[in-house]
Amino acid sequence: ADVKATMIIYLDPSVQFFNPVVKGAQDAAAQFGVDLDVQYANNDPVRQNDLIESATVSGVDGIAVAISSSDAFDSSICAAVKTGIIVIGFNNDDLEGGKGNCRQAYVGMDEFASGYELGNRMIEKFDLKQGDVVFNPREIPEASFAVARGGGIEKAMKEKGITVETVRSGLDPAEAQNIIAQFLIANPGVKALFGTGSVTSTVGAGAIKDAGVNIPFGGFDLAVEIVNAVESGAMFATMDQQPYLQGYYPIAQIALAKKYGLTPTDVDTGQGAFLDKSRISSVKPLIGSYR
Amino acid sequence: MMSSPHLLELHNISKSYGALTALRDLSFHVGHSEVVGLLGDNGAGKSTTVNLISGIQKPTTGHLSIDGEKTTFSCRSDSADAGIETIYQNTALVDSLSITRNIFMGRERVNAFGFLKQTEMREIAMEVLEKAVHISGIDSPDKLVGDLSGGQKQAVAIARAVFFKRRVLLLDEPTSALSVRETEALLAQVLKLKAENVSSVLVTHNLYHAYQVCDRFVIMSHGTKVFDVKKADTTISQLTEYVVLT
Amino acid sequence: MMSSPHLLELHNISKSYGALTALRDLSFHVGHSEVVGLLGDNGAGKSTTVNLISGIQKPTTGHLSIDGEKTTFSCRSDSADAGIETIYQNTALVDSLSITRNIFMGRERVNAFGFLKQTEMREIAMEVLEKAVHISGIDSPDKLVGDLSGGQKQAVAIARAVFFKRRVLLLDEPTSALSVRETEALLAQVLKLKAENVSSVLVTHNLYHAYQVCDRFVIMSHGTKVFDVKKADTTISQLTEYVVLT
Amino acid sequence: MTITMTDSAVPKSRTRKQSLLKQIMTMPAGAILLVFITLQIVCIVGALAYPDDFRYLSPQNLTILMKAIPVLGCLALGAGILMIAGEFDLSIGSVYTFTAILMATLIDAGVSAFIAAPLGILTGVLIGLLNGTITLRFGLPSFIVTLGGLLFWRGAVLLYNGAVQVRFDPEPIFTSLFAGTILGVNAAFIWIILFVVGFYLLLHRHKFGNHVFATGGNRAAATAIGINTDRVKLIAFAIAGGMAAVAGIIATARVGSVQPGQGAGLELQAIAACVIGGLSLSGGRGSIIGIFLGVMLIHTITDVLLLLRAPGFYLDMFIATLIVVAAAFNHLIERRGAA
Amino acid sequence: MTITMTDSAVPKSRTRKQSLLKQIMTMPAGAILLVFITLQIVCIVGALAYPDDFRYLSPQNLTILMKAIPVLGCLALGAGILMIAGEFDLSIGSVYTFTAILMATLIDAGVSAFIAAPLGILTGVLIGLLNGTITLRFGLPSFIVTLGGLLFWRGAVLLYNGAVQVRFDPEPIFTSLFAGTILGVNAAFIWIILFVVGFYLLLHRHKFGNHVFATGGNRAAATAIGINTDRVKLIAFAIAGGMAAVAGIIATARVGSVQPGQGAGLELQAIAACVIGGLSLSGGRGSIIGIFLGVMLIHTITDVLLLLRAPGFYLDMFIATLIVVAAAFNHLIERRGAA
Ligand SMILES: Nc1ncnc2c1ncn2[C@@H]1O[C@H](COP(=O)(O)OP(=O)(O)OP(=O)(O)O)[C@@H](O)[C@H]1O
Ligand SMILES: Nc1ncnc2c1ncn2[C@@H]1O[C@H](COP(=O)(O)OP(=O)(O)OP(=O)(O)O)[C@@H](O)[C@H]1O
Ligand SMILES: [Mg+2]
Ligand SMILES: [Mg+2]
Repeated sequence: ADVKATMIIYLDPSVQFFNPVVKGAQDAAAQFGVDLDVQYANNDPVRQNDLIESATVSGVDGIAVAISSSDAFDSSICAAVKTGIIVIGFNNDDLEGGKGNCRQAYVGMDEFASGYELGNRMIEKFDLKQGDVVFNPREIPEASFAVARGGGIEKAMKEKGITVETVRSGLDPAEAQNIIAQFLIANPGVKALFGTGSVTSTVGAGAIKDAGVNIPFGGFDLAVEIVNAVESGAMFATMDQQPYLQGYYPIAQIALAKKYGLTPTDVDTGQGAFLDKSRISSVKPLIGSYR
Repeated sequence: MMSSPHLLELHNISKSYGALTALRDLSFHVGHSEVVGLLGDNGAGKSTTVNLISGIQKPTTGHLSIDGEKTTFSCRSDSADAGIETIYQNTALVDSLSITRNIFMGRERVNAFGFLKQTEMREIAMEVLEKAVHISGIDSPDKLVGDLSGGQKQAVAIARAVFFKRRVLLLDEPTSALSVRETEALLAQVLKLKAENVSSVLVTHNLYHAYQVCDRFVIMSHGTKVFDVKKADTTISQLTEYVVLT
Repeated sequence: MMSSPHLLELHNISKSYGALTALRDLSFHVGHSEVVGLLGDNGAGKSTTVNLISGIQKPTTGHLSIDGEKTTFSCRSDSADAGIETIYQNTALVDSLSITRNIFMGRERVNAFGFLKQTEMREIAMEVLEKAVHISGIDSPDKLVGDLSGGQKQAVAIARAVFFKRRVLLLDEPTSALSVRETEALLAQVLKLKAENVSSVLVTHNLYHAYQVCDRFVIMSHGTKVFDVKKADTTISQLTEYVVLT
Repeated sequence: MTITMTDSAVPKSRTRKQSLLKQIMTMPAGAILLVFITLQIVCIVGALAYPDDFRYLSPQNLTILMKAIPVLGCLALGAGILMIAGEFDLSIGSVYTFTAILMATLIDAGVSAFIAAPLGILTGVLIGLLNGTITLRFGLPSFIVTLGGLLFWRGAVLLYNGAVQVRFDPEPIFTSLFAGTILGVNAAFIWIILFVVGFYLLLHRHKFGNHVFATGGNRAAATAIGINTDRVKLIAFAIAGGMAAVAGIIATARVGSVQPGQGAGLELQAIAACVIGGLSLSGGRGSIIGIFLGVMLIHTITDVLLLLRAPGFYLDMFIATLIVVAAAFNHLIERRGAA
Repeated sequence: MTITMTDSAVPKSRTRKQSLLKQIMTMPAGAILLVFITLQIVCIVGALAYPDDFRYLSPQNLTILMKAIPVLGCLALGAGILMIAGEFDLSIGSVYTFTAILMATLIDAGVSAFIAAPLGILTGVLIGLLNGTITLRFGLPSFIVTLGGLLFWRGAVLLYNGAVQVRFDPEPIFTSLFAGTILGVNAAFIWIILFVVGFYLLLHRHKFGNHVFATGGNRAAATAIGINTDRVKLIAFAIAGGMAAVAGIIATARVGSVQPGQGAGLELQAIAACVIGGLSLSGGRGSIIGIFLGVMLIHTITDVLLLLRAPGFYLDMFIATLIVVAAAFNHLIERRGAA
């Protein structure tokens, strides 16, 4: 291969969301003849810096990196760009966009917006009113995806005078299901449940059943369990952001830039994110590959 | 060797710890119904010898034989199978367990499914503690060994070895923490066992005690044997001289 | 009390461990330049008494006095300040440290910034080991205590206490693991210290040793004092009788 | 003549009779039992006084508690035996996930759950044996070996199945056996009770348990007396691994799917439950009842905080504080017992 | 007459002279030093043979290594001293984040970095003292107290600042003092070298260090001889907390911002580095050089794998395996030294 590229993911390898991202990147690598390696920062900004600098040292032509902090990676990315490496951001961007960071382009969507959209759709569909309480458990409250999605939900609710309660559920499904169910027992007035990541979105329906209540439930991400829940009506809808594209475009752009000098450009992958019962069955066969 | 072989023999045993040679070319034997006194200065290698015979340390070179047959002990169970029972210098007790459990540690009385016969063990423990050494102050076999006084701990170690004795009893400074009365009781035990055809190796710094019960003396110095003599052929002052001067 | 007060006195001391009363209403004293033998059966409470005087255990009731002044020791440093030095029955050594570091543990020789004067301590350690007890086999003060034989360990504990002795030396079965020669050396030390005006309390089960060096005997049984007698007023057989029969 | 002959009529017995309470306090796990009972009484009184605000006694809540306890319970029992034997296992969280994924994918591929589940447990046992063998063969600290195991088996999950959550879809009878309701009681809870009884017998009434305590309490002494301490530790490692797999089965049967990232941090929770229950980190001390009470205490505290609507964002903070407070309380009781 | 008089001319010395290699092997940290040197030689030879594919010796790579080592190094030094004193601190990862956030927000509010940084360290010290006080006052296992601390301070981060990342923007001189380059060497690396030297003197040459080893090696004996073991442990707790804060400063100066979720799992990495470097988990054994070599070994292994572009999906798995292999190798060397 005449192009070498490194993809750096901020979270750890067990996060299901990145499966289609990596597949997209690999597909692009195969099509454009790129020698690709994928690294994971395990939620640690110091480690992500090490990874960016290591990639720079090992002499790759391009780096695709999740810019999960507006400040933490500015200098190492700039240093990489200075040595002639093409750097494309994906999944998360600097809050100031291209002004705050040397990356040449960003491929991804706005998670805050998808949380906001889900919130508003739930309000509309289930008639949530001023003074109601909804519940939004988060597996890792301080993780950037949780802050963005949860923040979107909170914004939507706040506009209608609805309160959002939240709790740390952890990544263990059995534990998360216990905690959600216990919360629902303690708070029988809760009017709706929102998942945040794939764990809370997977176990939410079970927790509602355990608590013996009957409330609507919406969440994020795609997994067989979640799709089944949407199909069966136990879940209202789930939000998707076409992660495949977030892997495909950065690598493709690196290859095109390196080979033909084409300038990288921003790509918004956030169209068609909302998946309810009416759309879910078309998505189902593609889970784990393209979705 | 035309007579019947000795019960236990050590052949040219050496043992090193890193740079230090703890034992060098050590050979001696223990006969049937014989009490051997193993004497020597501090650090002479007596405990190392006892540990080798017990199988919890391995010689660097040399070997043992039992009834004339060459053997090597690779762990304590091997020596137990050969009929050897030991009272270690450091007592080898588990502080966090009760007296009963310490006595039967590794050799529990169990039913067909491996469950403990607790009442039976409890009773035996109390009995053997009273019989082997007349220890005072232990009113319950359920006391934790960690809560016992120095002498009481040693008494538990003695009781265990005496109860399970079969052919050879190794006693590594068994009376160091015992009071007068308990010491007398123990020495009497050693003689009684000899009458029951159990041989003993007694390590002690008290030459009077050794002289009182031993049939033969092996004196060690700096890891080697310097003297090996029958009681009939020596006196306590000669022994003292050898122990002190070599 | 019109004469000068005793160096050390115990007043009506009791000590319980949970349900067990280890000491009950114990009183005795140690005079200036006096060697007191503290005798008694196993579990009588001798070590508990020594630990109380050393400040590492606290009495349930009763108190001590030093030079006639009532004091309570709440930790070992208090008793050290009062001039008390102890050889514990369990030696109180740290196996993972070298001999030198054990000897100077807590009382290191340091420069103005608290840094260790290692060469100085090393030299003193070797010297004091050779002088206090003529221990053999220790060729370097850098050896780890965990690698020593039973008697060698005890020698290190003795060397430490003898080196730091000031007014009272408590010896809890100090010779239990020592060989003949080292035992003699230690007993000679006790007498030498007495000449230098250091009093001692010697706990031992060897009545001959006790009789050899002590000026007075305190015999304990089941946590109380049963006998308190000057050497001039008793014989070794009377002592034996008291120790064995009470 | 200064001979003083004091009280020659020494009473033979030096032991006083102690009150029942003091006796309980000094029993192993006695103090933690008192803490637990106190907590329960407070909760029950509170629930009876304010049935609407504090739904501790509502059937749903009791059911959730019964469902919540078994997973951590199984992990803690296995980890606890190993800790009493003097070793750690930090890999149980990863093993829990790995065996669960293995089992779920086997069932997905058409294998019966009644074959897949034993295979999962067997895998757990084998991993435990591997941990034990490396630890003992090379004389390494089990901390480092099983920390390696933690990372290794987490990686193995990804290698085996990628970062994909797996649906768990066994025969219904299997699900009801592990997550159903038997005689009104949650099946998983019945399992954990059976395990507690079984481990109690094994550890406190069986020869093997005696060897475990001896090995953990003083390994050199146990070896010197003829116990094969390596074998004892190896079996304890195997039990820890096997119980991690059992925890995986119970959790998976409950939730119906396995997440590749689950199980992280469970090893510390399990060790914490053991330590709260009175186990010593250096081995040789502890009791099965203590472990189980430790697990129940952690879950009760979490449950009560949720029922009281403690601010969820900081829930862990409250749990942490209460656990430390409970441990301190436990210690104070114990000390009163010993005095 | 059976008197046998065997060789009365016993040689006075029973010790043989050992080869230099064997002497190094039996030194504390000697074995790990050999492992480390071997690894370095392999890497250097590889780098010289394939300078383009394996850029181990490129100045940039050496700079990365120098930047990567100090954070874990500071955490491990603090945790290591505490472990030698016989206690654990699992909360250092959370303290590292908490103090960093505290410092960053103070600077954000206009406080000088030269005041905010000492305040951060002071906070770390105070948290360490709190851990120590609870542990010692109630006689609790530090494992449980600091596990509580882990959760508590993680919660405190959220309570103090929410789940929001904070920009770190101190005076430039501050940044260059902790993340700049001094005489061609990375400033953070100079700091860690200074700390290693300082801790070496403190632990191996100072009175306090002797007390730490005594306390951890046999607490009862240390107490019986008059060492105030509670005070020693308390100071060690304070050092662990303070060094966690220092690690926070170095990391933050390097990265320029603080994430509320960072630091999770660092406590285990720090303990692992210590154990690899020869510390005993039960206290009383270890050396500063060993700790530092343990940290360097972990980072060298990670670095080499990254340079070889090992698949990141399984990177942790490789690291884990290599660490266990290194530990096993280490042990084999040590055993050869003792034989
Ligand atoms: N920590 C403890 N907990 C409970 N009981 C104890 C404890 N320490 C000692 N005892 C008990 O107190 C009594 C006195 O013990 P002590 O050690 O003082 O005896 P001693 O006279 O020194 O005996 P020895 O000659 O055997 O050393 C013994 O019955 C012992 O079982
Ligand atoms: N584990 C060990 N490592 C290194 N050296 C050791 C070890 N164990 C014993 N030694 C050394 O071996 C020599 C013999 O020790 P041993 O314990 O056999 O002596 P001993 O004759 O029993 O002495 P004592 O009468 O004091 O008990 C001593 O010099 C001791 O320092
Ligand atoms: Mg010996
Ligand atoms: Mg005593």
